[in-house]
Amino acid sequence: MMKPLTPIQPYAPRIAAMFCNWCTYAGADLAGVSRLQYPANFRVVRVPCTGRISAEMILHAFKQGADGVWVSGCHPGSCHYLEGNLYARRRFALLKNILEYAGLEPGRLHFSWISSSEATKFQETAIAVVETVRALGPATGFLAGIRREVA
Amino acid sequence: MARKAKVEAKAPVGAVLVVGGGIAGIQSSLDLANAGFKVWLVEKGPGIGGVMARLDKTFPTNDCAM
Amino acid sequence: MNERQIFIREKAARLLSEGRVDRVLGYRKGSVPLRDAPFVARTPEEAGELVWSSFCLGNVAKALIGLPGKSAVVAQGCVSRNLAVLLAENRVLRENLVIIGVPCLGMADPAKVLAELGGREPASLVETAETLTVSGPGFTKDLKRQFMLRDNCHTCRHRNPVIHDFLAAETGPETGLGDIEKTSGLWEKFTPAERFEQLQATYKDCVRCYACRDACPLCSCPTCFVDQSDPQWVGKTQDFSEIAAYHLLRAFHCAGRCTDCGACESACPQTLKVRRLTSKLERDVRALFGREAGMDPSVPPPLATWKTDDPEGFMK
Amino acid sequence: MECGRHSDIELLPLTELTSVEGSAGDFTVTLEQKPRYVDPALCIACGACAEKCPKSVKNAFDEGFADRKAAYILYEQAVPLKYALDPDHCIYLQKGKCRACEKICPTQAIRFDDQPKIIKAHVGAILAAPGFKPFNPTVCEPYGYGVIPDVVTGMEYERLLSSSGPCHGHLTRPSDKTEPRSVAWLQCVGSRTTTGAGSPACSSVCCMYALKQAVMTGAHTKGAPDLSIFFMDLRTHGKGFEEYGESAKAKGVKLIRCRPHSFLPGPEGKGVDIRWADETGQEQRRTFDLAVLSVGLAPPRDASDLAAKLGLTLDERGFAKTSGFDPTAASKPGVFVSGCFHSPMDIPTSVVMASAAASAAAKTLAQSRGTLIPAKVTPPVTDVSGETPRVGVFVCSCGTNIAGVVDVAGVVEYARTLPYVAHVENNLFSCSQDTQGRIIQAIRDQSLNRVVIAACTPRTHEPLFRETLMAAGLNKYLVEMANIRNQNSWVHADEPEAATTKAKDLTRMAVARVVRLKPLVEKTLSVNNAALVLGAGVAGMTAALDLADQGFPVTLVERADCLGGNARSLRTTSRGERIADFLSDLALKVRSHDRVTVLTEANLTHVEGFVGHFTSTVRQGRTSLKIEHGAAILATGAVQTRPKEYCYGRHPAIMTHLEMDRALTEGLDPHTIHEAVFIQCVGSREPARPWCSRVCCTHAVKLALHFKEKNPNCRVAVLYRDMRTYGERELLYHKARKLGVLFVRYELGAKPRVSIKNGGVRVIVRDHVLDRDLEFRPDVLGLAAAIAPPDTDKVSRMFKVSTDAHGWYQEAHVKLRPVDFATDGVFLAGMAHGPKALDEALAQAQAAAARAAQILCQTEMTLSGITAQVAEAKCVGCKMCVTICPFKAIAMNDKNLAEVNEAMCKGCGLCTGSCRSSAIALRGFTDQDLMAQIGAMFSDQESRP
Repeated sequence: MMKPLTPIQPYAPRIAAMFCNWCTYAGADLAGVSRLQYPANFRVVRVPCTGRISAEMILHAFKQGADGVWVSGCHPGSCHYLEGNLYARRRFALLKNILEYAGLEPGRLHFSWISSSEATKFQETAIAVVETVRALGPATGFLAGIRREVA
Repeated sequence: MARKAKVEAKAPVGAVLVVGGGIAGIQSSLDLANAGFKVWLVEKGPGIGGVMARLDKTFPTNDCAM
Repeated sequence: MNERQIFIREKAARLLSEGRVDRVLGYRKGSVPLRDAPFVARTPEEAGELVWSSFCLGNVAKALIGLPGKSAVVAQGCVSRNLAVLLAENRVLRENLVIIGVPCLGMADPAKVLAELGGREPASLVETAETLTVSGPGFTKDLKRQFMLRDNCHTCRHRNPVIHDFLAAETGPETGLGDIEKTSGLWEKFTPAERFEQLQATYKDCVRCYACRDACPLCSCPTCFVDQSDPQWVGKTQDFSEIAAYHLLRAFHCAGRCTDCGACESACPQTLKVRRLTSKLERDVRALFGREAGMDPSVPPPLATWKTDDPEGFMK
Repeated sequence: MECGRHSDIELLPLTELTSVEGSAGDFTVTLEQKPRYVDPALCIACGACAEKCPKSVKNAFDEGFADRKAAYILYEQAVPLKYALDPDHCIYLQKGKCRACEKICPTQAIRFDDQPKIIKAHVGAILAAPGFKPFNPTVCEPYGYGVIPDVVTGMEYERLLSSSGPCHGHLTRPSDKTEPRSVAWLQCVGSRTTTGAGSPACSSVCCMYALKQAVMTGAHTKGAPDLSIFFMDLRTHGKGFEEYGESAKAKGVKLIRCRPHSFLPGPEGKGVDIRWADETGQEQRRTFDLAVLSVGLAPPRDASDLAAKLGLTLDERGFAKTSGFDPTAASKPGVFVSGCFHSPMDIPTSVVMASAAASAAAKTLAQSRGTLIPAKVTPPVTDVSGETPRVGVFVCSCGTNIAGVVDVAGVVEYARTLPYVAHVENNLFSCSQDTQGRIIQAIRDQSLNRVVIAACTPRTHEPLFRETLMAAGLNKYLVEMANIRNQNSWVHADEPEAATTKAKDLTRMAVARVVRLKPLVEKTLSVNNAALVLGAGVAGMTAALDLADQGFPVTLVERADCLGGNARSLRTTSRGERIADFLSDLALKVRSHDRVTVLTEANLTHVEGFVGHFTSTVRQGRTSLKIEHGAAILATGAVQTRPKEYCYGRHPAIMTHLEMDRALTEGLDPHTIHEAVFIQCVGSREPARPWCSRVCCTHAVKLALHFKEKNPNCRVAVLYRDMRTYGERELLYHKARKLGVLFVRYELGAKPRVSIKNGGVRVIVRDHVLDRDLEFRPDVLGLAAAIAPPDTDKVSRMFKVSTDAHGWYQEAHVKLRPVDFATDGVFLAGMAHGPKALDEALAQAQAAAARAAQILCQTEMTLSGITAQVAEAKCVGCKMCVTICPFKAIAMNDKNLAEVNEAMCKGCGLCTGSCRSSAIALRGFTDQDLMAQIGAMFSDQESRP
């Protein structure tokens, strides 16, 4: 098991997380029940299925000031809606490629499959996501514009 | 005569006892409750779920057993 | 070249006179040399105005959307694939469509030709499969077609129509000579920061006129995402993040549907290389899902289907 | 699991049946509930008691690999999610000292004086599903279980692999906690054995679980570990199993056909040294890091006890005695069995049997349906749609669960500053009964029209708060939860400041979202209570009869001119029961039932509508009939293929199993047969038909036995690839071998050769044990012709249901919804789903009836408010959503634009996520709702440290 982080850090990344209700959101709940500690740097939006998540939503999060985005849902074959995550997998594969092609650092956008029973995987992934984004520092790229400049 | 007796027979009790809270017991209970019967689901242990809750993944889809 | 034009005119005139179609969508001579424009022929007489040249600009498939009755369309490889996409997406019905297929030799980029002329005004043009002969007051210049092609035509992979009812000429070589794998992933060798610089350099002069969208045969939403107000996906400012968001989302909306026809790039008044993002996505769709847009109207688009073994190396 | 919340299920954990009186239709049962020592009404499952409890106990749930406390829950997602004290280990209950849990419990839920409760209940039927006990391999000395640390059972290995198990998903072996690089599985431990302990029958499930474990091990461990399975016959006879086995092989799982003779400790007591003789008799040995014993399933511990209380007869092996024609009925009327109490079975079969038992029980109680179920009343709802949002925020302390980490007062103060917030309060326990009252009061007093609960997870508590809103007269969808416990205070215990900031952020996001939420209407649909059953084979007839007996009118549509389907060619079941008698009895019951309309020589031509409201058109001769029905069961059967190989069709002695059955019925005399040969897997388990046809091994053995028993001098040989006489069918195989039936295995690459010489049949097969050709000149040659799906294309299109790549009907979920289609209101049964034996088809038909009855028994159905909705003005009609919708709930309307059928929509939002023109919105999860929530995530810089 990975050790939880020490709280004092120079920079606290802000990460938008979008989890499907049936798998990863439940896995995150289970991590809670199991008291598995991880950094407090992301905020979760619960959606019925990763298939509900559009490219627009992910871009929106970056534009609003997210330093990172983490999308997670059910493993292939266990979608509550049979195949939603399989459509999402195609969509996300292309989206991640094109955003990174345009200059988004590879560590800013994360996708994972975490089932409702994978509390440990949830914790490990949470730590990995936060640490990867933290290492990259605040997002300054193409979508980070508006809000930061105004603020 | 026989027929008459049948008509007058007491209607059965619209409830079912299910013994065992594994996947089979749970499925029967849900099916019966959803079909309009009162169900008593009895399980020896402190919670239901049986063996399936302990399996890692299930084939052939490898989806999580929960 | 001429052979194609003769066929198109004859076929169009016949289709119209026999009442088999209500109109023929093609091109006619432009008011400016080297810029032939989309044209709708409604009578057999008007069919005589139809032309075929390497300077037919704009994608006529776009004009088909929403038209009542039956239409014939002059379609080279890319346009035929756009028609297949429109058929797959239920925008056009096959029974209302007659396709006059044109095996394409690659379309020329007027800017490249003009650059060769060094300021001289072109007046007429004679084409062969290899050469473009441009003449003007006091000059005649032979230009090698291969070097005058539009970027997308240079790397074209399907010059011959994919679906057609008639064929205006014998089919020719299927591909342009350019290496699409290289040109569609130009920035891949760069670091993220350098890629972002490239993105800025490519799109910073965008004036958000949406000419690229308007020219695109795929874009026909009643309310485009840039015009949505609740929620507002893309702001109206000239902030680069909004420009980038517009181009990224436009490209993403074309993912799996874009045939790299180049209409967007030809339409850009700022001569931006707006295909940078769309052609990269086109290549990714090919690499990841083994699909090319518009090859078969009976198959659902790549993002409306899936395979068990789709790539997932990017997922944790 | 929805069971825990179902209002009509009285869930009694820690309870055993003590006695039963009365008879079918009116039993009085006495139940004894053991003390839990925790008041479930007060326990909030915070886990403080377990944390404090000083007593560690080996956790049986984790097969003893990990510890739990004496105060415990079964597992983290247990239902009910309430702690219990283990009286055998609790220090206070044992020694009278400690009471640590009592002191720490924030809700004072600990009850050391809890007493056993006696409960009496009146029921009309009893279902017994006590489960199974895995075979204990300690008695199998050669395998070193209990002696060699790195020898574990299959059940233990499940826990080692499990992400929620003792290794947290990182597989390690018991001896030294290192990741094993090589794992061996040994099959048939405690099964298929006639010596010593264990059962002579096959346990049906172990081959698949070993394969699955091997594949999962490959996925869990780094590199390419050495994964070997020692087996006798690979029994992958279930739907999709053969293909799974092939893919396992492709992934590098090695299959070694033999039974190792000894397991010895590896070097330094780590790992296992396995020795075996390979197929050619060569002695082999190899050291594996870990060995897994694929233990069989034995009758449950208390089966005999339970049977005695219920008055049931058990079979010789301790399973409940049942019949092949009524598989769930126990020996006593009114008592039904399912799951592994019937026989060893896998999950989908258990689920099927469970539903079948439910149908069988429901049949006997049909006239009392609904008599003990309280009518549901919904309070009136105030229309708030035009009002300015007035949000009430309720911040839960959850005792100290939240307040111990998060500055709850700070969150409360912060919430007051948020737009539209009209009321904020802090609750000790937001979920407690009295808080519900306070929330209702606040909604009324403050005219609140939106509610945010900042507490635990919506996954467990959203239903509760929705009910609270309903009770207050608010639309139940106007509540949003901020998860500041499970996903905050519990996981950031060491970062109180960060956790407080996060709680504020989550509350702000919830408020931003809730003000955008609109009241959602739950529409109701009336339901037609009639059913349509397609196909009048055994499955179709059984399903029709079950539904009719449950009180629903049924139309049974059959293409042929008579009832019975494939079963008309079959002689006996695997248990030797005569099928013809059963079949004619079944057909008579169907034909004479006054609620069943039988249409033979009839074809389905058109289907319209959806769950609750189908209109099907059936053409019978020249007339077309329109049938209105609320549900449909598709039981269109399968076909036996005509072999193209082995000279089939060129000699009268060469026949398929069905033809041989018919020949025997029509007078073929076994005494005239001197030599009989059977060739298995004719057209199955090959690239063209990769599935196993499941029934042919048993069928061949049955026929072989018939010849051998009638004429002991007859030479009988079965040429096979793997003998798949699963379950108790193994006993037939055993008997056949004992009587001298010759079993010769062949490889796919060296199939038997059949020729016709001088008017006789000649079969040559390579015996690779003896390494020479064997020759037969049989008087009859039985071919196990593959079973293939019928042409299901048209029917599946009409009902908008799916078929798999081979054309078999595709169930909604392979494990958990084995007789449902993904399309609501349509169910499947019988061989159209995949090859299966008669009793299995029958059980599946009963299960389908049970599932269909749940729709048909309703007068109206309530639909979820969370459904998709098309804004026509924005729709381009590109059909993306139509193609992508997994439930086929979207179709093009007459304007050529998308239209959602709310009755079929499940609210996944795939359409919304994929619509380029934002024309299709998912109510409750609209772009506006989610954008507001995402926007609010970053909208407040000051709240950050």
